[in-house]
Amino acid sequence: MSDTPNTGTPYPIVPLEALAAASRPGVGASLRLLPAAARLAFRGREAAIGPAGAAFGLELPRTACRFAAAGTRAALWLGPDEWILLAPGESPAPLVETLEAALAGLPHALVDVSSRSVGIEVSGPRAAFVLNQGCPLDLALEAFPVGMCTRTVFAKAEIVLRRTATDIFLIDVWRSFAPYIWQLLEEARRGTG
Amino acid sequence: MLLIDCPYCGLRPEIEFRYGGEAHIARPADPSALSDQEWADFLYARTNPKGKHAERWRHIHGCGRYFNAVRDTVSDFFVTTYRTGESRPETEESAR
Amino acid sequence: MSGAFRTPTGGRIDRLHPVSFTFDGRHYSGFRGDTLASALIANGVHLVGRSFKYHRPRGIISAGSDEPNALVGVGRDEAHFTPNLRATQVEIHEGLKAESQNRWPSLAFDAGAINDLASPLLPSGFYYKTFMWPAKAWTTFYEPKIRAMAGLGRAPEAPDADRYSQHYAHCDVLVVGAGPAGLAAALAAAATGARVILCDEQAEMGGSLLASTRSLIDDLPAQKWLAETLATLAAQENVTLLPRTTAFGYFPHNMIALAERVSDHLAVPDPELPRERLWQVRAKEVVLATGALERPLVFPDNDRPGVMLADSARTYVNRYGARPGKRAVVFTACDAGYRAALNLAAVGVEIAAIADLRPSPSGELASRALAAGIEVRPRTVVTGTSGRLRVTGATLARLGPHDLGPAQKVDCDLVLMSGGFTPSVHLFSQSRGKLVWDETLRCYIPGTSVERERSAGASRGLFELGEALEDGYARGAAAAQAARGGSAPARSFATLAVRLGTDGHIGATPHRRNPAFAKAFVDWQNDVTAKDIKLATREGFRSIEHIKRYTTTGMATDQGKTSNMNALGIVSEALKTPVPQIGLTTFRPPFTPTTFGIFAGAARGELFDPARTTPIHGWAVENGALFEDVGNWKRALVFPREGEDLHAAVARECRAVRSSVGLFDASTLGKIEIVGPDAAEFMNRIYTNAWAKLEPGRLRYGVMLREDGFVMDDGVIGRMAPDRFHVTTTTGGAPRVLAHMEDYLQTEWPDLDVWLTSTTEQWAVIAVQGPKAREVLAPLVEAMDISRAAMPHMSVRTGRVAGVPARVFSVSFTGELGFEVNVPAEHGRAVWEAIHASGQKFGITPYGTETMHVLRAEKGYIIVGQETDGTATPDDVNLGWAVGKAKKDFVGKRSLARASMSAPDRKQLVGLLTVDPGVVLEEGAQIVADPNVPVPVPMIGHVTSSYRSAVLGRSIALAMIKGGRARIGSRLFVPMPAGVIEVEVAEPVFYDPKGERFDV
Amino acid sequence: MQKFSGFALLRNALGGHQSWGPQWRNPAPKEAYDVVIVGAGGHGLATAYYLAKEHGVTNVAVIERGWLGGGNTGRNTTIVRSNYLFDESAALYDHAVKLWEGLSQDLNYNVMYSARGVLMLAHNHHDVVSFRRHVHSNRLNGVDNEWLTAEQCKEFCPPLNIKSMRYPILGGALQRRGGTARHDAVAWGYARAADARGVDIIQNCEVTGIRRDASGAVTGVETSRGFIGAKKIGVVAAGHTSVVMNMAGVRMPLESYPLQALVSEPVKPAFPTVVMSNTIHAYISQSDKGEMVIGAGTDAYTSYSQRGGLHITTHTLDAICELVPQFRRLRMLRNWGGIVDVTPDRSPILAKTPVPGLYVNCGWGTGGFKATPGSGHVFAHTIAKDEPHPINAPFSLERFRDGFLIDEAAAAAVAH
Repeated sequence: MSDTPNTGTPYPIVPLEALAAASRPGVGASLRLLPAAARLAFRGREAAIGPAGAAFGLELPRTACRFAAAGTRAALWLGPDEWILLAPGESPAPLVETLEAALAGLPHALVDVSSRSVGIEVSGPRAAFVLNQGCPLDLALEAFPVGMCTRTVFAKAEIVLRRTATDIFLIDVWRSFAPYIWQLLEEARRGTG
Repeated sequence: MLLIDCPYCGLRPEIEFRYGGEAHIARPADPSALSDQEWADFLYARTNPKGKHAERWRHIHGCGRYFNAVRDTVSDFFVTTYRTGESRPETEESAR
Repeated sequence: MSGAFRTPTGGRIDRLHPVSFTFDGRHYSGFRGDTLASALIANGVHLVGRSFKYHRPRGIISAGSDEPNALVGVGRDEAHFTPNLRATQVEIHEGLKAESQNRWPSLAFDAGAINDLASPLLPSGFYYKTFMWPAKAWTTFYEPKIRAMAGLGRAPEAPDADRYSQHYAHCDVLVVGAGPAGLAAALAAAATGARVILCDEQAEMGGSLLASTRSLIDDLPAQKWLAETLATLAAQENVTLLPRTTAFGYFPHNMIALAERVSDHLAVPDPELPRERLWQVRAKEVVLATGALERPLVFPDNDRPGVMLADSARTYVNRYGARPGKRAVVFTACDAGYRAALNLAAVGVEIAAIADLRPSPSGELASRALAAGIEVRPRTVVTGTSGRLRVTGATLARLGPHDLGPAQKVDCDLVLMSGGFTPSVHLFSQSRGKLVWDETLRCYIPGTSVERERSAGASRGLFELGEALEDGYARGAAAAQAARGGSAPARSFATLAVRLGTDGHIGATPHRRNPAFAKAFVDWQNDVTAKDIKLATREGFRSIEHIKRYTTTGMATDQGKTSNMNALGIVSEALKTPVPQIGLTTFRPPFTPTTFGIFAGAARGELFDPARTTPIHGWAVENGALFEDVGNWKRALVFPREGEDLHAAVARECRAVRSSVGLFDASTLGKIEIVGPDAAEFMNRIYTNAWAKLEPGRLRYGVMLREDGFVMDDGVIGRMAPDRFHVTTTTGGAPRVLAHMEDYLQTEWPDLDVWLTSTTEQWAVIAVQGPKAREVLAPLVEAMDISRAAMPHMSVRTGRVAGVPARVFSVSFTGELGFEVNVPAEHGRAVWEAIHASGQKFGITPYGTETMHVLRAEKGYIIVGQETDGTATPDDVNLGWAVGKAKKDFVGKRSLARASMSAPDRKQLVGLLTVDPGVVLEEGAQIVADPNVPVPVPMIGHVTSSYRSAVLGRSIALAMIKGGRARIGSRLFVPMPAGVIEVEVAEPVFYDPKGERFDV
Repeated sequence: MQKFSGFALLRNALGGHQSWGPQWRNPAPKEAYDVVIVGAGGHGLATAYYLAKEHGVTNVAVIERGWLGGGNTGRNTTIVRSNYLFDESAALYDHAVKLWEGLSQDLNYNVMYSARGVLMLAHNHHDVVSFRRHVHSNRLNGVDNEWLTAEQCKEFCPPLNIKSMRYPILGGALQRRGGTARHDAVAWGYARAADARGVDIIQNCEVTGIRRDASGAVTGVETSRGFIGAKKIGVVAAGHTSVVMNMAGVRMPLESYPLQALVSEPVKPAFPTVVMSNTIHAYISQSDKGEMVIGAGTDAYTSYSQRGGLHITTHTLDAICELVPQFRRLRMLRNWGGIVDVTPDRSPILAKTPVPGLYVNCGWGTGGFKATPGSGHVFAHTIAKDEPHPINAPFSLERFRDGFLIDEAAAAAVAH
């Protein structure tokens, strides 16, 4: 062992749940940890796209950076052959089974990534302002309308961002980055009432 | 921070992208058929032009796709962007 | 009363709110709305600083961000102290503490002023010509002395206590500058519905209108019009007004950086507010309405406190109600000098004389000056000033056809100068727009734009109020039109304002002094005089960039705002070359100095970089783990027990794994799911090994190369199904490996039906390692058979562990029987705890990365990035067996065929055993064959890994040694500063070389 | 050449410095030269100087597109060090350091070489092992470099924050002979000394072509001021090397990237040494004038624009603010960009080329300034003798074909 052991950052890491529990609603913007969801990464050739949507229960959006929703489920366009199929509160296994059955023989890839990320809601009249302290995209309603979703960055982490209402944004972030994102959002919220 | 026109997602800020070096340097179909010098040229020789440069970018923090662009390396303005697999467009006039 | 020089009425200061502050420990009073400079002037204080080189006494020259002299340190304590702030921009608040700089022991008596006496020895570039003997004296003597004299303010000694924030913003039209042109541009753009941001560096928006006394716009007094306009703009939702906000940088593709000063002007700032905020604005169109800067005149001793720019003096009187003196001499080359004289006279400042460079001043202002009884002397120059800490007089002389007339001294405590106005083209130039020389205006103005930008008003030479408003409105409308369509309503501005004309002067003015000795300052702060610039031209420096660097003119903290044009004028005369042929120095960001903290924003301390943790992190914290940073992950290094040092803890953990069972959090391993009909073909091309024949349910160790043939990453890969691989990578390599794979897949082999998904964070990975591993795991397993018969070493099964869906790998990085249990991340901790409970009867021991390193080293397993360094081939690190010789091609294969890649003296991985088993080698130590040769000693290798092995009872090491495999059994040497260590080269596998322990 | 000295300064002071003559001439190009050097940066001027001084080759022109010293020589952060890992690199850079140590006297121009030490910080285990590997290798190569603990780093450079940061400092490698020099003075000193030995320095003269005879050998350069004959041509064009070499039909293993640097406003002495941290991407020193001189990283894309993105600066300054948190309130005064030519192994090329009479000195990436004297010295040898000096023999073009890379970057992950 090195005689100068690297014991790393002196800062204790506060778990996400503790951060979320300590967060107070604000006039300008509030943060909320979203409950668990099934998330499937779907990739495929043209032939697989229709059947995948049919099996999931909603047509996969073909317009770039848009999501489609039906009931609680949503399909997020992330790339020209890439979607995240999102089913809050559901277990991934039956979903995988259904989809794989529908996609048998069609060139595709379906990977369960339910546990890979966590969801954070940023809501309130200043939500876009708060998000713009780390996200470089234009979040004006005309540039980032309700129904839009995309991978992007927030400070030094990657996120998937979508807008479900004028004042509500949802972030999907890989779980190990979530405390960092949360703390930056809290910092960004300061002074917004 | 450049503003880059992803062929799939539209204009997005540079920090969502990863630069991929000179475009249209195809990996030889049979590398073993190449001489050492030919292989070294494939690996290392670059046009590095002062002017219009065909180059690869990946929208890594976006749609994840690689695509190609022609950019003027003097002004840093893009002339055009196009999808991987498409050939380099004719670009005489500089666009904004 | 806030000072003897305060006017009884007028100005925009709030006379109901007195503010007290200190300067160099002395208490003064001003009003809300004052800058530090205006408040000091109202108190009769002009001496505020010392110059950089000669330490000459210096006063306030300007009223804005171009100020070169009045630099102060401000801050209530060290954690809030900022040096080098311009007094002309510091807004006073109750309790403000300011101090002067670059003086010792005091501002009035500065020992450094000796430099002024020695100045004949200190011309431009003197330091290049001397201080060379004796050679060592530069570092030990001269340089420390020079450094002590240089610098301006002092750096704060305590870490900054303030916060900074950053904001990305987008708009249709960004208008920089809220003077008449900028306001009009914003009005026009806003009227189209465009999203508009209007920023201005001053505390109040309005620019020149703030000092206006007589102008009318649309029949309203200018200041009333201003108030109404600002109210109109503020009421519009599509308009963002940002006062105290400097546009400091114009970056490619219309990204403009703004620095907003949010709370420094407040006596008791809200702790929720940042000190400053960085705005990174991406604008569809930009209107630069940045105005113009008044040019000083270059005449001898033009630097005494009390010498001031004329229009700035007018600003002090009109805007701040502060009289800069009692009796003024005005030296002017344009009508602005008259306007200032009239404004000053109106508040009781006696105008001793106006010396006008021009032969026959005419026009409205000159007439009004004459009518007011002011003595106007045409064709007259100021040839010097007198006074020590404050100007006491000026010498005037009339310009004859060939020479100067006799000098006449005029008593005064104020000398105003005006050489005309220079458009502020900094941002335009930063945007890479080309400047063009306007022979009529005798200044550079914006030519063709490169970015989607247009200049308006004074910044492009339209100095008159009416012109600026009309131009601003037209440009704002055009910008909005270009950004999003839609047109602004037609509008014109009826103005009644005095016309200043376009006269001015560039360069030095004539005088009678010996030009070799007179100090006529061009760059006040850096003490560059006209003679310095001429010296540079004599010494052969012709490029303006060379002259700038040699003399340092324009390199002070005002970045040439006051000096550049006059320097050009002097060079032009010296080289007998017209100004436009000399060229300009490059305008570089930032427009004004910009706080480091604003660039860092929230990225400080724990938020400097993400600190990634695994699902099991909390358990490790609760159980006393020490952590190490690996990339941006935090990994448990070791779990020391009470009273145990690190070595003891590692030894205990190692023994536990070898003798019973250990538990390790491997969640940080990179994971990629490779799925699709062509998955195996893709694997074949990316990895050196062959994959087609790997059966589902089996694992294989894989090595990948860069195209240049060097080892890039490795990992164990499971085939989950014919079309599905579960790939693992090194912790640090995960993003790089995925990007490498995507690169080849998307751009070289887009025809392959296969897709890549990162699953690093999907799975928590719990390694159960040791002879009792199977017994620990078995009771927890459902829906899979992990018995020895059903699940041999290097296989993978899916089922449930502790009730949770799991992928279990029978794999070992320790040399013992082992399993790696992959479970969905949110269940990681619960499964870990279940395994930990199940293992209690075997004394299951959690272990950290250090133990993992020792155990793998005992087995000779490499860590990519530790044994390899980007210059190792598979064969170098004994992985030649993993290269599919029969494969026609894979990434990196061709490079391996180069002669150099199989050269006999390549470094190869071997083991090292110190002859003294108690000695542990230092990682990174160099290895030699003969330690007794003089420097340079030929080195044949280095130690890559080195540990104490508890199980072997001795130290072990891995090393890369030239021709190492052939040296096994021989003795080599590790020369350390404290002595030479003798080592024996060994096989790199120290423990269980036959590999009999995997399947116990 | 008028001799520079304290006495000369004093004597001239009496006359108001009226009798100083030009430091170099401004000659019109002759029809032909024995050697034409393309590029009047530090390396090119040094090459010309040593050609004249060491090899008696004085019929030399250095031609420059803009003004001498106006490229990377005048844009870098002036760091000098030689603690490189590989024998080849250590030999090359230490050759330079030895020349730095007497350069002011040799050139009769104070280049202000200041051996204030270069401290490279380690923030993780990998850094520690890598830097120790450097330290041991350097020691055995006779190059000074020593390992400091974190506390010793703090003692050597008291303003450093070593603990309360995301990536605390675990130690550092210190080269005491490393330091800084005044970049402009290096260019001007070499220019003046070369000029004094008869070298023509021709500014505002852009090379537009390289002429070759039937045998393929070079015969001269086409320029914006006409054809200039040359028996030998040395291309020392830094970021523009690919462009110039392309004129001779040689495709180079180079890419040109923007590299940014910045300075703070000047302050009184507050930072005693040069500190580099590759892990968090920052380096900083304080100039004689008092400015904090800070290096930023390269932008991601190739460019000749001599500027870069704000996000690069932002990233550099967040690191600086962590390393020295009391500097957070200092202010950036000036930010600029240069063009650095980068080779695949991050080591330079100092070599003959496949074209007879054509020699190239390039690929210094982000670290060329420190090598200036050594580079010029061995490159002059290469041109004069038509064969490399033993020190630069490994830095050939052929190494890319044969795979004998000198991969300092891969080996150490250390910025140059």
